[in-house]
Amino acid sequence: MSTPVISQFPYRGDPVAPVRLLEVDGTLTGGGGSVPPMDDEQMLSALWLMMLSRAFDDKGTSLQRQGRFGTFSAVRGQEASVVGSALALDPARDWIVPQYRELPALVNHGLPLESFILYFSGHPAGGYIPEGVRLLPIQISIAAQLPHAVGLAWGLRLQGLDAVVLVYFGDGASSEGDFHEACNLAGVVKAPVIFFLQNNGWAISTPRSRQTAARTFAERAPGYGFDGVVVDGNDLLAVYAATRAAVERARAGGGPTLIESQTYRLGAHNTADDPTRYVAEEVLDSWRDRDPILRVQRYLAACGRWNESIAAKAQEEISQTIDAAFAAARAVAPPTAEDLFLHTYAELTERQARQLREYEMPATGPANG
Amino acid sequence: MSTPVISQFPYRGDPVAPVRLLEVDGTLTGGGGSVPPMDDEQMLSALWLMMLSRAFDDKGTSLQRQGRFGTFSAVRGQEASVVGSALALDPARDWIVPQYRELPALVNHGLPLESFILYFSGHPAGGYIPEGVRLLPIQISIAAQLPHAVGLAWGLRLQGLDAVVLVYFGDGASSEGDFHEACNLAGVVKAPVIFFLQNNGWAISTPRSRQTAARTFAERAPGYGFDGVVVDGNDLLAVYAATRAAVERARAGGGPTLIESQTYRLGAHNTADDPTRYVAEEVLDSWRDRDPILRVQRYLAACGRWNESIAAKAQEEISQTIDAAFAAARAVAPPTAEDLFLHTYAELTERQARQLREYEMPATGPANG
Amino acid sequence: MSVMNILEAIRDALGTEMAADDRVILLGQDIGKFGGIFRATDGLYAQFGGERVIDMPLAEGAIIGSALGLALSGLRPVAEIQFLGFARQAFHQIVSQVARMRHRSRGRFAASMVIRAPFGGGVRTPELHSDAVECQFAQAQGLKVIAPSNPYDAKGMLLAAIRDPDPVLFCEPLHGYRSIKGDVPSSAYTVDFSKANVVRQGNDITLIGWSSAVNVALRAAEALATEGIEATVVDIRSLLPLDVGGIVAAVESTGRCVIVHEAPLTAGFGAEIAATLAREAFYSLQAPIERVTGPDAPYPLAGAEQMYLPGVDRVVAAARRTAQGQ
Amino acid sequence: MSVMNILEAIRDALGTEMAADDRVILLGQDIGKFGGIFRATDGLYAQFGGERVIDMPLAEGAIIGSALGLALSGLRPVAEIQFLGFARQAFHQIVSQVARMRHRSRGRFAASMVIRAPFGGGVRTPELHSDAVECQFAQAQGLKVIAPSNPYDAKGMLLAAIRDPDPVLFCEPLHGYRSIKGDVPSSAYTVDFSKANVVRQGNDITLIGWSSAVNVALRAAEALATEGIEATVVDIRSLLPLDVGGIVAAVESTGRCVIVHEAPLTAGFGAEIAATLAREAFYSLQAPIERVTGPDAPYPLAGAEQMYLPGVDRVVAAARRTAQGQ
Ligand SMILES: Cc1ncc(C[n+]2csc(CCOP(=O)(O)OP(=O)(O)O)c2C)c(N)n1
Ligand SMILES: Cc1ncc(C[n+]2csc(CCOP(=O)(O)OP(=O)(O)O)c2C)c(N)n1
Ligand SMILES: [Mg+2]
Ligand SMILES: [Mg+2]
Repeated sequence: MSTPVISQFPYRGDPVAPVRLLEVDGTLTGGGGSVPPMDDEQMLSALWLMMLSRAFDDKGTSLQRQGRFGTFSAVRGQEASVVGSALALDPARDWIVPQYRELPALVNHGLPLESFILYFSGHPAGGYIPEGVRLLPIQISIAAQLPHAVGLAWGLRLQGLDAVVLVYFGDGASSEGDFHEACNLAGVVKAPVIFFLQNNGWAISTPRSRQTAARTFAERAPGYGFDGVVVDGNDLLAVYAATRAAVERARAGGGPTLIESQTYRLGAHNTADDPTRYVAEEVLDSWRDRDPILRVQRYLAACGRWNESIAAKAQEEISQTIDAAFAAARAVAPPTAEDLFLHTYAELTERQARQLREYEMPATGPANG
Repeated sequence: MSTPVISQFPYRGDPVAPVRLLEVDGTLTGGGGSVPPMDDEQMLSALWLMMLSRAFDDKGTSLQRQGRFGTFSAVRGQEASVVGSALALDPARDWIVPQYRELPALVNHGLPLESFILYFSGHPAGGYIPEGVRLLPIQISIAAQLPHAVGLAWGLRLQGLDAVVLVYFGDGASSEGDFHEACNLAGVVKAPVIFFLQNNGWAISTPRSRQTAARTFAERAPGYGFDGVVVDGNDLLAVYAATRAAVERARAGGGPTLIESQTYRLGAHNTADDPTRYVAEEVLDSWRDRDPILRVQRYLAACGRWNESIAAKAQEEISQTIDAAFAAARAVAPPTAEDLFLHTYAELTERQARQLREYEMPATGPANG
Repeated sequence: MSVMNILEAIRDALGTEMAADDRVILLGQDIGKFGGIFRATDGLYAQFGGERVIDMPLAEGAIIGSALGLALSGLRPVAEIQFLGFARQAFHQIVSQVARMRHRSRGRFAASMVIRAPFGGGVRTPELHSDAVECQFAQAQGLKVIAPSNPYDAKGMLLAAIRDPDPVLFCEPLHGYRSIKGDVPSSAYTVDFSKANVVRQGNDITLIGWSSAVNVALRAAEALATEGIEATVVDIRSLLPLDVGGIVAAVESTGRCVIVHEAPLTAGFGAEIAATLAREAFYSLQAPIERVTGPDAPYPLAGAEQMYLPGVDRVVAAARRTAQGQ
Repeated sequence: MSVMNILEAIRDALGTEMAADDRVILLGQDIGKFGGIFRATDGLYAQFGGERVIDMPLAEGAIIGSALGLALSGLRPVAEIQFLGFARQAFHQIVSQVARMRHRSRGRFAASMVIRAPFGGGVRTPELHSDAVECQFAQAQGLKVIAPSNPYDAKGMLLAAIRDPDPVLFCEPLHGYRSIKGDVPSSAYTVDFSKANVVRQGNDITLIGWSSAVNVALRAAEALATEGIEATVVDIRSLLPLDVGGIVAAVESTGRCVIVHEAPLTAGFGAEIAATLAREAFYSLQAPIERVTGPDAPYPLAGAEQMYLPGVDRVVAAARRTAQGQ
């Protein structure tokens, strides 16, 4: 052909480097020149949440193996990503819309640990979120929460509030149509929402490379009319700083941001999964080196704020917290037939009332009528 | 905050300029230096199709007003976009997957004009596409055809064929989840598919500006792992050249391309719509100046290949073609009860057979059993 | 009080409730300046502005999913889907999300919202636009699925739906939009859609329908009356929940029943009604319950739709058979 | 011949047909190297390679929509949806596109493809994973909706489905995947799923079900036999199309019927069966037809599912009542 056509939007080149503030060895990126976005106290609180999360993963997994807890998805490896983002929000006005792998964010935002345990034990009472806690329920249907988050953010703004909504989802979730529809709408209405994509390398057994041919997920953002950022998801400070920037922009009326947090799932998809079938041990090892918790501990140790005895004390406290929550969950009475029907509607329908009576008097009543 | 976070993918700047090869005045862009991608004969054939399309829009609209034809969506204003893209394909091996506004592409690819008329007259026989014609049926459900096109392209390639699939859709369609899921899958499997987005400014009454906050649609392509191109959709040569480049890339195994053809719907959404409620007359006028047919006629006139008598002859021929097609469609017998059931499955089900008998003997048979 | 068609009654309800309650907002494709493809929201954009009458991108999933979020934020969204057939694009949001939010959150979050959509055939729309798929939503416990048949009910049921604490899928009769007229009070009022409505009384047979099928049934009842067969006609108004007591009473009093709907026979909502009646009114039934419905085939292109639709003739024939059977 | 569970029978059918027919390809989430979340495709990736056992991005609409395109290209795709509840994400593709392609194109294009998905409860899955939503697809004329109840049928019906010229939604019993075992021939064979299967003969009452409910019905029949009530048990195998003649004959011979399914009562497929029987077998029925089903409520979290599921006790109680009623 005589006239070559140039693609204005070519697909080429290497993926961009993620934002990083804290190196694997616990030093600040670029040397000590810059001031970290969190002070030591904040980092200690963040570390506590990250360690709570890790300990809960261990405990939950072992109880699940003994048949004393349900199947759930561990946060392991993603603690900086979840905690750093959640801490950038103000629980008194901002909302979190979760997927299912964000335990410490939910706890920080006000969910009793016991509710989480009840939920993954399969108790209907586990779905309840206390009044005043700004969380939507855990979402099992992948990506379905994304348009909810947009509507919630947009609605709060329409009512004059300065709330921001952060929605969690995965690299897998980004392939669903709901992701696209939600991002596009958010751009059009400039909703104060943060799309926080945890790219943990996997959707069950499906690797990131099979999920999309894009170099990064974040580069989709301008195609919806807003900014995209890639952060090192194992770096508490980078995640926190990027999320803070997005929160500030959203709060100021600047609309959405898509944050791609590049992290890694350091274990099974959930307690029913066997990742040895598809994850290479070397790759796992390379990510174990980049453990987000160790990185923060190294930093704090260098500042003199962390040592073995502080660690032991924290572990003890965390372990008591978790045990107490499991005990409280175990003390909740088992579900009744009424639990099946209640809250389907604001009131029981005639048919439901009849069916419930049948449950309560199986011998005499008619079958479901 | 002390450490500013830079978005690697910022949303800023002006939209890019579309590829253009033929100016509004019919001269080649950049002067006579470059060789156009089509020769005069090809341009004359293209013009014939464009004029057929325009004449069909006029005739169909007037028949529809008289109650002698159904509601349909005119191509008016988008002729270069539709014809330029279709001519870049090889009807003997490549497939077209249409939306509903691409009459001349379908005709060029082998659909009898009469089928199109039957379809928009509401005759079930209008859905049939002759054996050997590489077209999927007209799609009414917005964007649903996009994953079909990906599967078709991918499947033909898996079977070792060198076929390319071009799928038409609109700016409105780009907001549906199906668009995203289809593009993403196409990138992953490198399907030989061309996503041809006709950005005609409107989805019924919804303006482009309300459809998305993105500056262009084409810039979404790298986020799926392939190239995006923006062309002046009222420029036959630019559309043709860009589509040819995409066809060649796809044929060579280079995967998909997203082409955004920036054009304008020079009239109503369909014959039931009243655009005066939402389109400003000045805007329409500015686009009338950029009429894609005039542009080609000006070019050909300058080459000595177009004048009033050639035009009159072409109009006459086109008008006869259209009249003959309407006459043929009118001669088709009206649908029968059997038409309701046939082709639901390869064979009638028992229940369908019984229901059909009831239609045929309404007095005696039982109601649908 | 003035004479309105169904579309006018709906518009009146929307305008009335928006004026009364700031929280009510409308969202959908082309509903703003354009006033909706059927003009259901005509004038409301001018009256209430673009923050309350919102044109949405072409994405049904996002319309419904964001409406759910808007509801959780404290607003009362009324979302329009242009044709019920395209609610399938949002099926996962409606059935798995909107319907279950209250149950999932054990009562903390109520998806108080309305989804409006026209459905049904008879007006020569393109493919998929006429599909009567209301039953595909009727298993979504947590959702209410209702369908008015006349302008009075349209206004009163829509006002009730917007005020309802639960999500309501409000299915509008495309066919009757302009052709069915009736008196509509200008004030605000609600119609209790949880109760089936006996729109005609007769002793010989009970005809049951909803939406435009009620009008087919009424015309059939008039034709039957000339033959001496007097029909009760019941408009169920609500598919989910279903007023079991109401329909059982109406059928027990005649012992005979014909159900009319536009959707195909198999797995249409007529099946639920017939199954319920065949059990609850078993000992009163003097003849088999018949269903007069669309045939088991996809809704056809416009040129064949008159054959497809269950017409007065077919209802009369079935009713005659049923009235005579024993 | 060897003893297999349902999962093994399905894997065997897939492997058998892939070896026999090059056109057969599998697509779905995690079905490749991983072998599927339930191991239904275990070993097939190793045997047939990544071009025929294809891991897909997490997008059900694209899985189904591209499978339709693959079918049109001349291949025979068998798509896996991880749980039927997530087929809702592809509802518009299944119901408006796959089911209608043949009709829309007046026979030119056949969507010869299979969609496999497990459904039903009893194995403590998370929310939405257990939803029995098969009936929401049963109005999609053009689609076949089938559900085997045992390993023999699973293999034979799946082979028949892959060879069927029409699209088939193949609903697999999650509960019986590993627990239900039986003899399965090692050769290829098909089971004609258009015919309901009488799996037990008895004179007193007819129990009807599909998928794992058939096994509940069989266990109830055994319990009833100890009380002197002999039940016929019918496995309908196919919901759409429904073998009307088969179920009518089975109910006429006993005059009494109980239908069992996991989905909620309202608008479940039991309604279609009951409505059909109540009309076609009207004069043989000696008692009302009962439906023993999930209650009218969303499928609960795992801790409450045993209450939700229609168990043997409830079937026995209903059958006893029905057998005694007149
Ligand atoms: C709509 C839908 N499809 C499929 C599933 C089954 N499923 C559960 S988790 C999962 C992978 C999710 O991956 P990602 O979004 O990356 O989240 P991650 O588990 O990695 O945190 C899948 C496919 C589901 N729950 N919902
Ligand atoms: C899924 C779906 N939603 C809504 C509609 C109604 N509708 C028909 S055409 C149209 C606008 C389409 O706009 P675009 O894709 O830009 O195509 P254009 O008509 O401009 O060529 C809409 C909303 C539909 N047909 N399908
Ligand atoms: Mg992931
Ligand atoms: Mg458009």
